[in-house]
Amino acid sequence: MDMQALYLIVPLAPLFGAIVAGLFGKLVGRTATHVVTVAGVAVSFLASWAVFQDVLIGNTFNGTVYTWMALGNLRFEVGFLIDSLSAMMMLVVTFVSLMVHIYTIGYMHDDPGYQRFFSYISLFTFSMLMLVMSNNFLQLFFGWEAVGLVSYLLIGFWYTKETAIHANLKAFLVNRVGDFGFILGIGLVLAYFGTLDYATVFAKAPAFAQRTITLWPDAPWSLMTVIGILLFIGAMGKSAQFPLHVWLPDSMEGPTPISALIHAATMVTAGIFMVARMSPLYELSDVALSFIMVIGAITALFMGFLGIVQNDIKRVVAYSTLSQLGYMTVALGASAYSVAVFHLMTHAFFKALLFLAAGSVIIAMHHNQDIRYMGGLRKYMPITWVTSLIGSLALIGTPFLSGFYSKESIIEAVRLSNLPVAELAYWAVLAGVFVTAFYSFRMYFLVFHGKERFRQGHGHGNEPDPHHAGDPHHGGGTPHETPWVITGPLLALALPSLAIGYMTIEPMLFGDYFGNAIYVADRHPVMVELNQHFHGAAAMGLHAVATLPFWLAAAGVGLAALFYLRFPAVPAAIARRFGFVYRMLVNKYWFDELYSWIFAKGARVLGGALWRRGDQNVIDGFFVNGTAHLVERFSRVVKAFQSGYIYHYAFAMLIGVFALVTWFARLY
Amino acid sequence: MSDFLNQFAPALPEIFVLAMVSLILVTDAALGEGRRYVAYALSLVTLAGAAFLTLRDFSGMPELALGGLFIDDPLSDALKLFLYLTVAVGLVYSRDYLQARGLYKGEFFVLALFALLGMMVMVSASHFLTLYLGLELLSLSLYAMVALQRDSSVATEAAMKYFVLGALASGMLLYGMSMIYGVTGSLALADMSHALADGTDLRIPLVFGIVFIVAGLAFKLGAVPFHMWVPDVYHGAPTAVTLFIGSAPKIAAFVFVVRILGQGLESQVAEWRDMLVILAVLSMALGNIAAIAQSNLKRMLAYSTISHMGFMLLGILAGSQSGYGSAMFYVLVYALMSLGGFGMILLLSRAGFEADQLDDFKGLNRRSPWLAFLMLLLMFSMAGIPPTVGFYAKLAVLQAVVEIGYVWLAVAAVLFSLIGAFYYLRIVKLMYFDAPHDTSPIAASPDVRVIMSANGLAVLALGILPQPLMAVCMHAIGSSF
Amino acid sequence: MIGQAILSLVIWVPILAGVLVLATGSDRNAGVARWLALAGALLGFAVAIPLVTGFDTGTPAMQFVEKRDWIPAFNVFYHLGVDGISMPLVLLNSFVTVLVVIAGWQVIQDKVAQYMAAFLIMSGLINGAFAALDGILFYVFFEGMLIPLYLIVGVWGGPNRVYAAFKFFLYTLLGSLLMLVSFLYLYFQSGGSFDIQTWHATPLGMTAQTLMFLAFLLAFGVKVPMWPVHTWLPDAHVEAPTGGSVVLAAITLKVGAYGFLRFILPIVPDAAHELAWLVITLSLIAVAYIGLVALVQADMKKLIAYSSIAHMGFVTLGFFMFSPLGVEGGLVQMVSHGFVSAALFLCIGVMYDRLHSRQIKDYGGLVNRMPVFAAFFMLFAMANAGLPATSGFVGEFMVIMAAVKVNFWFAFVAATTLIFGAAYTLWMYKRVVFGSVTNPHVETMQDINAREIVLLGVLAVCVLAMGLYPKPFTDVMHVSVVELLAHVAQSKLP
Amino acid sequence: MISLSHYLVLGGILFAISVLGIFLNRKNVIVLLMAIELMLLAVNMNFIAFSHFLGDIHGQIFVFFILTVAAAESAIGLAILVVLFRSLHTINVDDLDHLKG
Amino acid sequence: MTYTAAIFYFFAAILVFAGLRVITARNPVHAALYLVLAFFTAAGLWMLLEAEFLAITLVLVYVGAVMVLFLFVVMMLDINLDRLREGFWDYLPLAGFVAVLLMIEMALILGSRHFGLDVTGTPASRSADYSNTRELGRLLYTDYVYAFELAAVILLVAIVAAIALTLRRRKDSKYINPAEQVRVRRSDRLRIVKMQAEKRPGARIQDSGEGGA
Repeated sequence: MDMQALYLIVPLAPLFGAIVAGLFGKLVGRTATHVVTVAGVAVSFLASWAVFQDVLIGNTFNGTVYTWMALGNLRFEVGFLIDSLSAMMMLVVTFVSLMVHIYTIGYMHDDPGYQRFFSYISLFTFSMLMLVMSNNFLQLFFGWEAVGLVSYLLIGFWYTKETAIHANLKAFLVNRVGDFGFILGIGLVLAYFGTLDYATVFAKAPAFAQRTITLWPDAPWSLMTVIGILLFIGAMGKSAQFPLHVWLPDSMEGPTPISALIHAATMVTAGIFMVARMSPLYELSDVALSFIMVIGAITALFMGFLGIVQNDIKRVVAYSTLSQLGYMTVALGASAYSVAVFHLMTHAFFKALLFLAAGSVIIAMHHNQDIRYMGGLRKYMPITWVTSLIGSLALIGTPFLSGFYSKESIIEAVRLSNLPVAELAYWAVLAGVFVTAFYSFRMYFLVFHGKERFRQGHGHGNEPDPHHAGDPHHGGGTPHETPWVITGPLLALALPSLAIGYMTIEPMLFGDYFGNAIYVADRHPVMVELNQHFHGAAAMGLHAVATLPFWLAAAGVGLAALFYLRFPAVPAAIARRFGFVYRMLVNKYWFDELYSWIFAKGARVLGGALWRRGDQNVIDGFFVNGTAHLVERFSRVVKAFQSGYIYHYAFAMLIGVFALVTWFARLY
Repeated sequence: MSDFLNQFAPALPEIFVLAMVSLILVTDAALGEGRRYVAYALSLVTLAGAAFLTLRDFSGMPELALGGLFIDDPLSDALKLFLYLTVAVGLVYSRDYLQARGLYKGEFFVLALFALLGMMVMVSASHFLTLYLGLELLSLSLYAMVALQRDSSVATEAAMKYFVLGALASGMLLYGMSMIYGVTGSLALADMSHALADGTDLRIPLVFGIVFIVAGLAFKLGAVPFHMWVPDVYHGAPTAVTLFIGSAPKIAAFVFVVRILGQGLESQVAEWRDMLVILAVLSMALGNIAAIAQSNLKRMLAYSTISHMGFMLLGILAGSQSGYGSAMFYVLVYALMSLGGFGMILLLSRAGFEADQLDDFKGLNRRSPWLAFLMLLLMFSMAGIPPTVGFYAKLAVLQAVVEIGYVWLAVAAVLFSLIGAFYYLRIVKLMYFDAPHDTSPIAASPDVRVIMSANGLAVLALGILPQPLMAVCMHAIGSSF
Repeated sequence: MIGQAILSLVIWVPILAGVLVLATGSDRNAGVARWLALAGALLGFAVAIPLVTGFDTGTPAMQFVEKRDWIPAFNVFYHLGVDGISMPLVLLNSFVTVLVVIAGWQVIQDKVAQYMAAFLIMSGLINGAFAALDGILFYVFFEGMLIPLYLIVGVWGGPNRVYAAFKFFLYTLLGSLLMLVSFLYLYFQSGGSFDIQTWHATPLGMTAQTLMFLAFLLAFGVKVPMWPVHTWLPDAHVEAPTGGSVVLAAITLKVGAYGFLRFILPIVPDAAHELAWLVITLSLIAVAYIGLVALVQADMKKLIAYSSIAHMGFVTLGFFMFSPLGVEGGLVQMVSHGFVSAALFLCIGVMYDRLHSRQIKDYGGLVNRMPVFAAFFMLFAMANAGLPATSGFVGEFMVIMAAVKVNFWFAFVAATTLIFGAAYTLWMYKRVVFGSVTNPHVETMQDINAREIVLLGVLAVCVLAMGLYPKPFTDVMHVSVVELLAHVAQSKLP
Repeated sequence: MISLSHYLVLGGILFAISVLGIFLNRKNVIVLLMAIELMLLAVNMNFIAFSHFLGDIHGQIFVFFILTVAAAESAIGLAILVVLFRSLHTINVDDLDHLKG
Repeated sequence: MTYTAAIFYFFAAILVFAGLRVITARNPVHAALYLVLAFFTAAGLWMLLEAEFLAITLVLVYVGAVMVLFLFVVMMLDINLDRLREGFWDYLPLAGFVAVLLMIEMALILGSRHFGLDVTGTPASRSADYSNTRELGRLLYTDYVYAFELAAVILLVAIVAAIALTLRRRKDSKYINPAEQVRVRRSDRLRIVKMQAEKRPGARIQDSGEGGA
């Protein structure tokens, strides 16, 4: 089969599914809808697999599908760049998407928006594939915004829920702030390189390394730094990096499958992917890399803290996602792009797993998401329990599990980085390991172990979703294991969560898998040094017990067990003792309040002031109506002059003559 | 003897009109009440006959006749034809109105035709004397016409004001003429122009005289500050008379100004141009501004006339052939619009009811969409919005002004016309946006409706194809100067 | 024969159709008037199609040229022609007219013939303005369109229609009258010609250029509208009937922007370069300031009206970047805004027809009752927010790209529209469409009918087609724009 | 010796007096008519003076016609005055103020 | 000072005085009489200017006809003199100021700088057989015949207008127009009106016939 046709099939198959489901969903019915969409994604996955195999034997592709727009020599095209990086991403995206599609059949079974949901997630898959397969900035931006759109639609999927439609607006707008920087970055690329094609830009980039631009007088900036930071602002929005992270926790208002697919596994990693893709540019600016590293470190540590105090099962996972994205970002800053992508991949599997498992729990709990009202589910939901445990262990970096390899590599890479901010970041990510272990197992213990609290206090937690309330399918007091369409994907994701790290760390990080797809400058020898310490995956796993992160993670798990299995009263006491810190964490450092106060309210106040003062008072009131009133006033004055008396009229004539004589006879 | 009579040949239309007026005077007196339509019909016959005579002897070249008092040139012939047309349309519009008010009398038609005769004399005048006599013939007839509605106190008040101020203006004009006579030693325009061609050492007395002449002319045009009679007379006079005053005499006034300033004093253009600039600016400003505050349509149209005359002066002050041509175009278009505007008031008026308040036009679109549409055309034309002919009138005069480099004047003119657009729009607003005040059916004779339709549509048709009228004006001016 | 008179047909067919519709008279014949109007509009669109099929994208010269004597006394010609800049606009106008006629099908029950005729006549006049190559001819069309629009706003408008109609009329008249003076000045400078292409070649001194630039700027700036002469637009939009708003936003604003390309840039290029900062500043104010103002609007139409101002700010900004990317971006934005704003006003019209309110607070949870409508509305809202793959993105993207090249901060301010545009559009969408139904009247609302689906569907196809494949549009424009910019780059100082 | 300017200044004074009269007279319309006659007299004075000093008789012809017209004018003026008096019962200038604004 | 100068100043002084009195006299009759005086003196001045015919015409036409007409009207209207002249002095300062300024300007313009004897010279005296009247007459009936006819028309207008304006049929007279009597028709006399039976009795039938009274 012709490879280019295959490339086309990868994104178009889900698109076809999306169109069928979206436009004709009501017509063809539920079953047909999920058959078509699942088939579409399955085809896409298989095609991606074929492409992956093709890439493994060294074939790459960089070509145009069609010319979107052309202005003389300036061409904007839609095209594909197929190399190891995009092939890997395609595989991850289609695999996770396929799992989520299948899972959705069960999870959304009774939702009236069933077809719509399938349409959205298939559309998302298409968009994400367009993003990763892009060979130019324009298409990247297309995909970038398209996934944002679908994310918006899906967060607000339950559109009658006030919190959901608030969250989706927030998500879109915060993402737009990122896109604001992103498009300016793209603009600078176009302005200086004259093209948006990756290959051309990367080829020209070194020539611009020393180029500066003047943003304000007397302060030249390195062009690459500016471009790098602007593009990264886009990544900050999409990958929810501090301080544009606020949307991600709220996005949990959407149905769980999309939390897994979009807000954990794929879309949020678009930023990471993008920076990795742009490595030839970022390598030219240490300032941009430092910036990335600092942002990543802050996100990794501080978002992790927030996970500790959350009681909503999905939000805990969400903060964990934030924190893990921070890890990836730190790795990018350390020029360990391949490590970041590696973590991206492993994270995609175990985080999707955790989310889907959480969804399974939520179904069993009749859509109560509050972990304080769970506990002891282990015996009711064995598959969910086991897979969750695997996911959690992978997340905290248990040796030999997938998360271990990627996270360990990140920590090492940061340690080895020679950027001035690396030391700070190192301590942050190290501390993050402990925090991650603590909140992960806090949740794990609260959900699957301990007392069965689900029979009490129903309704205190998250409000039950109206679509599912009173659903007979979930009736009954005792939780039970979810159907195979849900557990199936859990199992399917548990396997890679266990083994994918072990299997791929060598080719991905130290082999030549990425080849030319990722470029690391010689100035940043992190990967080289990392390679020197690497003696095979097994050795690395065994060596783990001798490293600090392992013990930190173990301590986290231990402390969680102590607090939540042994002495359940202690956490509350601590919360009381450190009231301020607790409130700070519960209120997420007050970022939402700050933003809503400064930006949302500020913009409205400013807008209102401009409108009332500027438009209504000054422009309309003073200039427009003022002129009209002035004319009217004049009119009345003139009217008064027309007194009706002949002698006034005669006098006017006389004055007229007199004035004309005086003026024109020029007697003076 | 035959030579003596032959010299009257160019004035045949005038003689015909005079003879017919005498005939009407006699027949009307003989027939008495109940047969007034005879006077009406004879008046229209007179106009048709005069038009025939004028057309028959349409001249190609300017020719002086009657001892140099009379000039027969394309300008005069063309304008006479327009005068006949204007007067005829005016009479048709007025008929029902006059009947309803007991003014449908022979005197009205006689005076109207005398006024027409005066205008014809002015149009064909080549001498201060004929200009003056024509003017007085016109003015005296008009004074009497305004006062003709004897039981109306406002009409007589208007007549008195008109008379006193008119006489004052005549005095000023004559004073100016005397000064020009003193400086040039001649009363014939051609001699005057000749005498002034090489300049004069009596510049200051000349300018002095020109000021008085301009003042007198400005009065006839209704230019600020010699305008104050206009609103009162337009308002006070019976609407039929207002229509008469507001249309044809403006054409005569135009030719009056052009003959004196453009033919007699053409070499002094530098002297009088700036005077006209001042008058024009003041007229456009005051006319448009004052019109806004009016609630009486006749009064509003009076102020609008003032501003229109200001615009027309723009063409004249250019002092070029194209300028005069554009001013002529303007004044003809103005006469057309003014006929329509006042005609509409006449058409909507009934016995005992004057439709001269702005509110009387409320909801006209519901009462009669066609009439409302015609009025809309007229109003937009007055405002100078294409594709109505009023736009080309403004365009022509502005072009003349820009041609002599007075761009600022053109800018001022357009700003004032913007103010003017407001009150024209207000009429459209009343007709289209508001609900009717008075829902009584509109009783208008079919012939009046047809003429009114022709009048309104002419505004549009000439707006789409202005060339014929424009060509007439350019030709008339071009071959007469 | 007909082939040589396409532009005349494009102008006169709608006008004559309008006159015919008017002749049907009273509302007793409303049905006849409607069908006649539809036929006229469709015929008008049909005769415009040869403009596309017969268009040669390879030449910047005027095509389909017609030139006849009109007013020889002033050397004015009936001179028509289109190039890549004006042709898409003619087509857009003819297209939108069809939509407007359909949109007014049921809503307008009072004076139907007059309503339909007003739109048809206006359509012809606007086509004339785009196709005119003679200054006076252009002016006649340019001003003439005010009359029907004035009536549309005033007769079929909302409660404050009189104020809005006057404001709109006088505002626009102010600008165009000054432009007229400039035309006259050009007439003499060019040795007695009103030919626009002759004016393009007429040398002018700097002072004259500057003054004329300001006059033109006022004339076209009011129409665009640019800050601070924009305040007529929200009023006119709010008060106008749906069709009026559609035509106002989709077409008449474009006439103003078109003027920038046909008059300002080529006639006074030196002043345009010299004073580009002014236009750029005003455009950026339009984008940012108006974006914020739009945010606080409680009336949907007003919100979209303000958003139109912000979007048109992109158009003028693009023009003054003096690069093909910027100018074509502006043009693309014009066409796109034609689709998007028309669609949004139609959407608001759909809601207004059902609830008779334009206040955002009166709605909420519309999606529960009108899912199909909500989907369309979403698409157009996203297009308004400049989402890629919709037409709204293309122009904004091109202009931002062009702006970065000129000055980073221009692009910086311009790009705020990404945030503001999304904020005001989606916030409105959220409050209107999402949520649960709180207003009992919303409960009774019916989803859109077949007529409305066709209307919105056609626009949706346009919006998506242009977003996914804008190349045909830019191909049409490119040569003309390049020629224009080459012309503008040369100084006209004597 | 009496020069042309003597006559012209005299004419000017008469003219000014008549204008002043029109302006000053608030009460009696008849006096306005008389002032107008006075003004025409001033004009005639000018014409005749010029005619004399120019040695050109045409000026006198003009005066002849002015006199004729003035007579007709006063006739009409007085007729209007009579009508006015009949309808308003006053010839007070101040009372002629119904039309204004 | 030559005797012509003396005569000039004499007449001029009286003329100015009479002119002032015309506009200031309390009684319109006095004003009219002062106007007569002004005409007389003006006629005298015109004699000095060798315009004999016009001087005589002025006296005959103006004093003899026009002023008499004025006096007739003044008498006829029977105006209450007490109310006249109020407010005269209120306006004098402003009006006087402007008038004086205008006069000064006129004097400057019309003064000897432009029209003095050294500029115009003394007109050549006419031969003894020169007749001003004959010369005027000759011109009037040849070159100015058109104007002459027009003047006649103007007088006709004045007649027509004056009659149209002032002729009134007395409303209280018992005069019956015989022509109308002859022309009268049955329908003018009697009008049969169909009306509803239930209408209020005594409802008046509107009569619109003019001669039916």
